[in-house]
This record gives sequence, C-alpha cells and structure tokens, in this order.
Amino acid sequence: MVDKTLKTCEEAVAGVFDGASIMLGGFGDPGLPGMLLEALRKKGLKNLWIIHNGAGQGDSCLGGLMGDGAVRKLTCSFPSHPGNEAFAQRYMRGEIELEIVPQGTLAERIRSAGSGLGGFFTPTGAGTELAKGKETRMINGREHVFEMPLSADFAFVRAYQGDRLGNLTFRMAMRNFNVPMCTAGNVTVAEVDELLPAGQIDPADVHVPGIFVDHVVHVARHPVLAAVQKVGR
Amino acid sequence: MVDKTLKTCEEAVAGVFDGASIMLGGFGDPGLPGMLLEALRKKGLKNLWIIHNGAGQGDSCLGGLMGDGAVRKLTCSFPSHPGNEAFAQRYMRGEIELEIVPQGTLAERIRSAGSGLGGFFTPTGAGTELAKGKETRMINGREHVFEMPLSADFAFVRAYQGDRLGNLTFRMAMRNFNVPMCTAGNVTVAEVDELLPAGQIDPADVHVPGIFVDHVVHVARHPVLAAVQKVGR
Amino acid sequence: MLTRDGIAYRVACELSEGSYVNLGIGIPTLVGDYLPKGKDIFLHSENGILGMGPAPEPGKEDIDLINAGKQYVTMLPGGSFFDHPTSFSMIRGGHLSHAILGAFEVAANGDMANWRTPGEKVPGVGGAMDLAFGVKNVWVTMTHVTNKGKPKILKQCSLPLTAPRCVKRIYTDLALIDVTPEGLVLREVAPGVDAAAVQAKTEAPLKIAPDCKEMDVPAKFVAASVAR
Amino acid sequence: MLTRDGIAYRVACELSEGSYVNLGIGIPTLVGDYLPKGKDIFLHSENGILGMGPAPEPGKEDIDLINAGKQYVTMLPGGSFFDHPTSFSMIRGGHLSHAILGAFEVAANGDMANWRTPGEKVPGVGGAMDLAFGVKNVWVTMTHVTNKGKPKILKQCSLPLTAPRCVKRIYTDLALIDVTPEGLVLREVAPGVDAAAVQAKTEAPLKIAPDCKEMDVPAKFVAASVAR
Repeated sequence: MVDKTLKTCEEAVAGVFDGASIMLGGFGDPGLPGMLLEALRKKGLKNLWIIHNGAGQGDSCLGGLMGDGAVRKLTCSFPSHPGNEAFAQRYMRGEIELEIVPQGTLAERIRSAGSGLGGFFTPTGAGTELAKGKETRMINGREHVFEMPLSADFAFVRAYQGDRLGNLTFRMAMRNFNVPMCTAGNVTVAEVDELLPAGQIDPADVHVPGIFVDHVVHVARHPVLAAVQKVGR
Repeated sequence: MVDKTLKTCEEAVAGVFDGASIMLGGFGDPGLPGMLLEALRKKGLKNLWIIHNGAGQGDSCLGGLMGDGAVRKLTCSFPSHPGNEAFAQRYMRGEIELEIVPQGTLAERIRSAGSGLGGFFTPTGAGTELAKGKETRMINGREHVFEMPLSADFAFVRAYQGDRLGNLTFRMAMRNFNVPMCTAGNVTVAEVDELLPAGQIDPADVHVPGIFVDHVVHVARHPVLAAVQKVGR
Repeated sequence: MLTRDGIAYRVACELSEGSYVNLGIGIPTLVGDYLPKGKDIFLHSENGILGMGPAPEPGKEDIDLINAGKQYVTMLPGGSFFDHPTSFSMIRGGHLSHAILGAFEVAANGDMANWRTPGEKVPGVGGAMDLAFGVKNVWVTMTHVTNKGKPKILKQCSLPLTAPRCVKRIYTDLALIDVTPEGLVLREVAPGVDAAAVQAKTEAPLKIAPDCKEMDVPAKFVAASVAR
Repeated sequence: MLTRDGIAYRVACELSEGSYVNLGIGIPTLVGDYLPKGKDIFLHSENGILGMGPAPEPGKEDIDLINAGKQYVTMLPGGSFFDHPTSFSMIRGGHLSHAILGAFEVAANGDMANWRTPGEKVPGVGGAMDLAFGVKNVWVTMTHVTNKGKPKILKQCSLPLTAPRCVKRIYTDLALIDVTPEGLVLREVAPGVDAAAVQAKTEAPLKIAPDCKEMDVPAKFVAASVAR
C-alpha cells in the first residue's frame, strides 16, 4: 500500500541540505507551509535558495528563516511588503542575492519546469529593466522575452485536504503558486488541514493529483497563519 | 445583468464565416460539441480550418463536416482512427491540408495562445520527422523544439454544467482539450448538459471560469454521442 | 478637484456591464466601493479569484480569502477560484477588460512607471508588469502631481518603466485624460478646475477635446482646490 | 514463446508498488489485466485520468469515462480527473514512472518507431511522442518479429522515429531485453526458447546477461513455438 503520509514536519524536511533550492507555496498567508518552515528553521541550514512570491514577514515562517541567516538567494516577485525587515536588512548588507521576476512569469517558469518544457516567450517585461540581458524576439508583431523553466530540490506547500496517495485540495485562495510548485519540486511535501482516506476526495475535486506529491503531513496550521491578521499583513 | 446563454446552437454559430479557424473540443465522444457541429454543418461553409485531436468519425459531427467538404485544413494529433473515411478520402485526394502535432504539444500550443504567451520549447519531437523545419535549441543539455501558440476564431466545447456567466464544469474525462480551448478561441461557445443559476456552481468547482466563455447553449447531447459506443469508436 | 474617493467614483462610473476588472492597491481598490449597482462587473485578483465582493464585516473574515493586496475579501455568486498560472493566463491573455492601477509617472505615449520608487530599499514588481502588458484597457488613477507639486504626467518617464505604451486613460484629482495616438487628450476637468490649470500641472502637452466638460460627480467627492 | 497475454503478464510482474503507468494500445492494454494484486499501481491516460480500474461490466459503461484508446474504463478510489495540459505535464515532466508501448521497430541504441507504418493512408502520432520523450522508463512490448518473420529489433530503425534513444527495456514473446549504454542485453528467454534462437530473430547483436534465465510464467501464458 502506498502511504505518502509522514507523522511530523521534522521527518518531511530531514533530507533538506545546505545550499538546497526550495519552493515555498502560498501568497500571503493562504497556502503558506508555516509548519514545514519552522521545522526547516530548526535544522540550522545555510545558503538556501528560496523561491516564493515574497520575502517573508515578521519573525516566524519565512521571515524567521531570513532572520536566521539561512538564505543565500531569493527568487520572488514582491519582496517589498511591510514587515520584510529580516530580509531587507540582509539584502541591503549584500548578504542575500535577489532575483525579481514578474509574478505571472514566476508562476509560468515554475509550471514550465514541472511540465517538462524548456521555457517560453512572454510579452511581460519586454523593454523594461527586468528584461535586461535576456533574449528577446518579435513574435506575431510583438516583442517577447525568453524565460527559462524554474525547478527546485524541494517544494513545500500548505493544502486543505490530502490523502495517503498525495492527492490535494485547496480552500479558496490557497491554490495560488501551490499547484505549479507541486509539479516542480524534486521532492514535494504538503502539510494539510485534513487527512482523508484514499477515495474520499472526488476525482473531479482533486486540485493536485497525487503523482506530483511525495509526502503529506497532517498538522494544525502555524498559529500565526491560523489567525485573522491586521489588514495588509 | 450579464447573460451569456443563447437559446439555440444555430444562434451560437451564426457568426462563423467561410475560412474561419475553429477549435473543436473533446477527445473521443466526451466533451465533443456535437450539436454545435450539426448547426455548423447546416450553414454550408467552406475552407474551414479545424483544430481538434482527431479527424472525426462516421457521418455525423466532425465526420459529417468532413464529408460535406467544408474543411480545408486540419490541425490534429491523431487523424488515423478507424471510421475516419470522410477525412481520409479527401486527404488522399489532396483536398485537405493536414498538420500533425504531438498531442501534448497541441494542447500546450493552445494553452500558450490562450495565456498570452509567444510559444515554448518542448523536447517532444526533437530529432524526428515532426521537427523538420522547426527551430531547435539545446536547453539544459537536451534538444528542444520551438512551438508557436495556436489560437482560433472560434472554440466550441461540450461541458457538463454551465451558468449565465459562462462558468463551466466537466464530468470525468470531458475536460481534455476543452479547458485550454476555451481560453484560445476569439469567440468561445459551450453547449451544456445542465444550465444552473449563477452561484450554484461552487467557486472551487469551476473548471473554466466564465471570463473565458462567450456563449452557453443548454441542449441535449447529440444522440450519437449520448449512447454507449462499440469499443474503439 | 476630486477627493481620492472621487477619483475612484469617476472610474467606477465608466465600467460597463460585463467588465472583468483588476484593481491595484491604493485608489484603485476604492473603485470597488463605487461600482454601479445592478450591473455584473467581475473583480479579479492575481492570487486566483474572479468575482470578489465587498470587504467582509469585522469578525467575518475568512483566513483563506484575501486579495492580492492581502486584504480580506468576500465572494459574489458566480465567482471562481483558480491557481496562479490560470490567473495570469487571464491577465496576459487579454481576457481582462480593465486594469485600474496606481502610477508614479505616465508619459504622453502611454509609458507607465509604477514599480520602482526613488529611495526604495527593496524593489518589487508583483503582478504590475503582467497587468500593464496584458490587459486590454490599462487605466491609471493617481493624484495629478506629487506631494511636492511636481507633475506626474510627463513627456517622458524618468523612473524605470513598468510597461511601454500601455496606458489608455488617466484619472486624476484634476482631470480625465485619454492617451491617444495623437497624444494626450483632456476629456474632463474636475469641478472648480479649468483646462489651463490642468495643463499647468501637466508636463506633457494636452489637447483639449472639443467636448471637454466638467466632471459630473456628487458634491461629496469634490475637495477644495489646494494650492500645491 | 509467450502468448500476447504472457507478454503482458511478464511486464505486469515488474511493476512495483507506487508505479505511475501509461499503457498504450494493444498488448500494453492487456497489462492492466495482470497487475499484481494488493499493490497500488496507478494507471494514467492521456485524456486526463489517473487511477483507472478495470473495464466496466457490460451495461455499466459511463459515456464520459474512456481511456486514450477510446475504451470505457472505471476509476479506483483515489483517482483524479484533469485537463490535457495537466495530463501532458505529467508525461513530459517525467512524473510517470513507466510508459508501456507497442512498437514496430526498436534499435540497439533505444531508438523507437511506433507511429508511422509502411502503407498507411493517414499518419497520426497521438500522444506517442510525448510519452516516448517524457516518461522515465519506456518499455516496449511487441512480438519479436513481424507477421512475415522479419526482426523488429534492429541495428537501426528504418521507419520514422517516435523518439531517439528512449527505450529502456523490450518485452517480446521470445525474450526480455534491456537497452543499456553497452548495447542490448538478453536478460530472460521465454520458456522453450534459447538464447541462440532469440539472437537468430534479432538483427542487432545481443549480449547474454551472466544471469540470463528462462522466464517464470504460468503455463497458460506459454504458446507452442511457431516456426516463422
């Protein structure tokens, strides 16, 4: 019997190594794998390459990992959110490399990798600072920028329901980057609100088929992420 | 109030013109827009460019359109199925241009167009007859073929549920090409099994958001497609 | 001149039935408060939502339902949830009818700068470029001049561009200006403001539309003109 | 030698728990009938299905549930439905562990031809190339020789390739052969067949594995060796 469940987040992050590339799902709080992040922090790793929409906030979850000095490089679309001090301070000191990618391009690069493609042309960014040094091409009369696929050693996401086969569902705005990231991590781990017996999720309701998921951990949400936040967090 | 419903398939195909490019959803019978196809046949159009997985079977639906001599070009992955005589005869007489595209590449080209992208590199087909004349490139140590986006004047699909806002759901294997085709037709029409009041489809259950759909027609399935077929149809 | 809410109100009046609209942060978000009643207008958010409704009442927030500005939102009947790739397929693929965005600078040819600020600590683009490049009608809402009184509508942008030639229309506290192939066209002036005053605060030259008129907005949206 | 079902049985024995498998048309489809009991093995179909079960009983077919061969199928608990782009993300992205495919020709270096036939009226590729290029383990099942007795395992393919260097293993009615960087390695021979007989019907040279043995299959899967 296939059983992709693990008992703890600690087990799920056991294989993460210094210098690993890690996709972190979520956009704002929904879908952010807070408990996997806290387990990761306990390992005291260095030189991580984090791929995420933002740069973390406050002193827990990704903000905590940033504050720990565990991150060497960040690939993201929007690291400029209030509360990003842990990242901002180290970035300004030149301790973290920053790769800014337009949000749609970031999502598509991840999907491209997970889909076994070799990259794509997008109009987004053509003629701007973010296209500098990139190949461009006129396609159907419009300038496009070539963007490469983006994969990672690990992908961590938070889902709503999961089962032992790795099938996942997401509530409301939890899907965001989590769906493509599940396809693009060499090892993909989902922490879930509910663990259901295989077959309880209707085949039509599966948002991420189990083939894309390696491990499922049933654990309550990170307390910071489980609470209603002040507006704009 | 937005109301994308139309009473008849005849209204839905009223704008189709000689020489139009038309995406037809479905893979086998599930998701094939049989009633829209029959309405289309009644118009007696010429020089259509059909984009579909196959070449049609028998003498109804796409097979009928082929037999009518309405088709100038077919872009598809597998026109070789038994029952394709209407297409095969005209193809062998040189009356229909055939563009064979690997099935995954066909789906991705359609998605690429609907997503506003300018094409992509795929390993599929590199070094084969189907890559002849196409740009190739080594990416991450592997040869890739460049494939262009594929859009159409019209996209016709069969869905399970629909509402006046154009939201669609599909039963089981009905999703297939229908999801990307809905994004890539300049005018997209869905014939549906059930027409529901707006709000009856849970936001998490929508397979194609209404933004991609122009018209919805509530009509019983084409009788040939509503019946269990002999194996291998 | 208009209040911030007045700018949002004026924009909202122009949104017709069946519009698919992405609202940026700041004044654009306020547009949601003034959408014409009884019309189906669909609000989109980058993080995978179509069909958002108003903000929830305090205490009714759902932690899994936020917009791209990280504000709690609600859903209207007929909405949908989807993932980031699909959300940006809508944006880049030209499926949205309108993006209402804030900006630091707009140039006469429609160039827009709204992502990098002078003196910023950390740059960040988010979905701004995808919206600016992908959406059919990019409308900018902003105050006509900076806090220091400098024009934001320029002959040429000085800040790094978000996208070239993307803006179709500009709504400010002073005016409604169309970006056309022939240059900027002043279509409406705010109550208490005349065309000369608008031009005085605009670096790029304005053509005055033959039917240029004063905006029709309720008095509550009109602020005393402040000398800047 | 093995029957067609025997070839399918031998393949099925090699599928381990947790395999994600796409079965082509013909002998590969028969593999589904011999999957090891009690193991979770997930069958994938190009048209957006993961977790297929056996064929439905007559009268229990669902018209919306077919596989890529247009046969009615059923679902096992824990399956899922998805669209074509996602289905081919699984295929091209290397997420499937096995593609079991029929072939007309396989070359010593793993080149495979299974889409164009001599004398075909209409060519068609379907998902064959995506599978051959994308799946980690491409296993070919076929009769060892053509109806006319000609070898199908060749020094070089004569038909247009589906994909170069894609085949990892070949299962025929006569043998189990691995494609390795050092060439073809004969791992098993069918009951009643010896290595020399296999080589005689194989154009490409075979290395005989040190532990080459006779296949362990039930007698019902063994056919009388027919001289061809």
